Amino acid sequence: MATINKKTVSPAPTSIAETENKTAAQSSTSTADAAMVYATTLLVGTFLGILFTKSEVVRWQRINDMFLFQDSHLYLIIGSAVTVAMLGMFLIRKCKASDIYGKPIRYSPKPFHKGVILGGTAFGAGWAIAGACPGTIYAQLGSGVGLASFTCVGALAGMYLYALTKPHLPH
Amino acid sequence: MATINKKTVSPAPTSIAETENKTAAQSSTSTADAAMVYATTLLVGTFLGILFTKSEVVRWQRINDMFLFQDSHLYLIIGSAVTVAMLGMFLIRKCKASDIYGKPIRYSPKPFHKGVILGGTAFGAGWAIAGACPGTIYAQLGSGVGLASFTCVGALAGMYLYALTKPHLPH
Amino acid sequence: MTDFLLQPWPWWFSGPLIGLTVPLLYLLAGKGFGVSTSLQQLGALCSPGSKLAYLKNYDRRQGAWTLVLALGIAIGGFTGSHWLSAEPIEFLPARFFSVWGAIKLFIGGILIGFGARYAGGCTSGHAITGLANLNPPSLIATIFFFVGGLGVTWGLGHFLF
Amino acid sequence: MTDFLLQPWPWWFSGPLIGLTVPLLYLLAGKGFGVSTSLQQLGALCSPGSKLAYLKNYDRRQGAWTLVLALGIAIGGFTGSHWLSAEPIEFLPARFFSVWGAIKLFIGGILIGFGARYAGGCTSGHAITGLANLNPPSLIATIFFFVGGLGVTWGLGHFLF
Repeated sequence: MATINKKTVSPAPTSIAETENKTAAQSSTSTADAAMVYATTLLVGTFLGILFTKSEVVRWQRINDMFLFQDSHLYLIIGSAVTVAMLGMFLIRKCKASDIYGKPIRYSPKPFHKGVILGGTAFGAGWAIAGACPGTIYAQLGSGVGLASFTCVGALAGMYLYALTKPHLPH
Repeated sequence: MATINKKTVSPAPTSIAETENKTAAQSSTSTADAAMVYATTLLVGTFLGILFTKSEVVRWQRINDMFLFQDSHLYLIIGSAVTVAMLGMFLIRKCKASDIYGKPIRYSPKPFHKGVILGGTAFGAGWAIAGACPGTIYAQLGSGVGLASFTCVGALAGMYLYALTKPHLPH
Repeated sequence: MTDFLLQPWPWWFSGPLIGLTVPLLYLLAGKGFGVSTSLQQLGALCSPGSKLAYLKNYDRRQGAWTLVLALGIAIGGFTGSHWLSAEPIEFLPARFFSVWGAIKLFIGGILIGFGARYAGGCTSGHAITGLANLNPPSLIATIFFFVGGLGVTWGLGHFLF
Repeated sequence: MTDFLLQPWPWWFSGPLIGLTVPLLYLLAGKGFGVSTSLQQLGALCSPGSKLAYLKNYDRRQGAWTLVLALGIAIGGFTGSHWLSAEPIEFLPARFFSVWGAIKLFIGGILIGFGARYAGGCTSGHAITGLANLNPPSLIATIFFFVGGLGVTWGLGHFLF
């Protein structure tokens, strides 16, 4: 009975039925799209992990050398990465490119608040001490560096610390 | 995007005045745009000329080695170039990117006719004899290879020959 | 080819490719590049009953992709160090293989996790994606990343390292 | 860096970058990549009173960019060979510096110019841009580029080279 009902309802020109059909069709595409998003994200992540490792930004010594001004390697990497990313974003904006699912690409600007300064300084200190940033922690773990689990657990503890203290911190 | 623009503009009451304004604005922009097109084309050409030269596809010996199957260099270059170009065109299509002037990007497919086979074979023969294709002739000339002017004058003569014989050739 | 690829990659080769991930992630997945959100995602996932607003109000489904990105980076790390390197990579200096070393990494980790979430992003979200999008707060964040890093290295370096 | 850049560039470095020019030229200039049209442009420009339909009906203004691209390639050639090469590049083998060599280049040039225009494109327009856009006639053209090249090299090679 239910199927017969549906069949007789769907071709009807009533706008409600059409909207329902459309929503159903959309949700079924977005399920396939979601799987695709995860697949491409995994691919881009792998690409990035290889680059993190082979460019040596995963090495503690490289970070230390950067802060000691003994090595321009990391400055040049960050500089050229930002330049290329900027050109890419310029083209995306200028050429009104959507993502491959047809959705508009929009950068959501990160807002300014006191945490950008205070948290930024704390992050920089951690970057120098552990010689890692969140991205390279994952690359170190994947490479089988057991000690990196201390950095990782620390980072999670830091995140919990922020979750806990957020209401009392200046923003 | 263009269609959306048109749609948002069209409900306006004074359609004629607006259209006139738009045309005037468009023609003034397109003069600036034309200069910009030449500037970016020159830039892309320079980029390409450096690549032609540094990848050694400008060398007669490399072309000869390719046809003798003694060197995979050129096959790998053409193969990787086509792959990257294909990925780029896929993204442009999928992401509905326009060019930086907002005009849609559309590949105009080259048609099939008998010249694709007959002319293609003639071109291949010339490629093997002179060890150059039109792009690398310009790179050779720019590099100051005097002998390349024979190839260049030959290519122009060949073009005139085609212009002359075109009505009598099978197409 | 393998001679070059199995050695550490120079900046002019890896830097531009790292930068390319920003437009690629937008085009292929519709996502803004940033890694430290994955920490919040992990926190929200591991403590589903948490009363902390930071974790309770976080949309776990929407942020699931951050863990996929993290997994990808880990796979890439494995690939890069095991299959694409002629010699083993010295990730951490030998002196870190000690209790004091582990404590330092843990403390550094706390500062990384706390600071990145407090600042709203890390090197990837602020210094690369933010700067590439000409976002002024990201420039401030990047400057203070270096204030913190340079301060610790030059101020406490003799004690810590 | 300079060590690498001043040597001939390997295929995995230059090939992908050559391929990148196709989407770049579309995005930055709205033009489809192809070089041999510049020959027709030159012909139409140099013989303005021509009665040949191929030159008379050609839109010189619309095709002016092809000469700009050619000029760019020439500038790039100069840059690559004079400023980015540690050693001089042997563009043509020594035996081409003779009357017979010049004649061969001229004959080769005629075949290049005639063939490319008859086929509707050259290695750039057919083999790279056409294949990248999955255009079947371009695949046929590319196959016959190699038919002609392999035929001459293996059939007449002993006589010609």
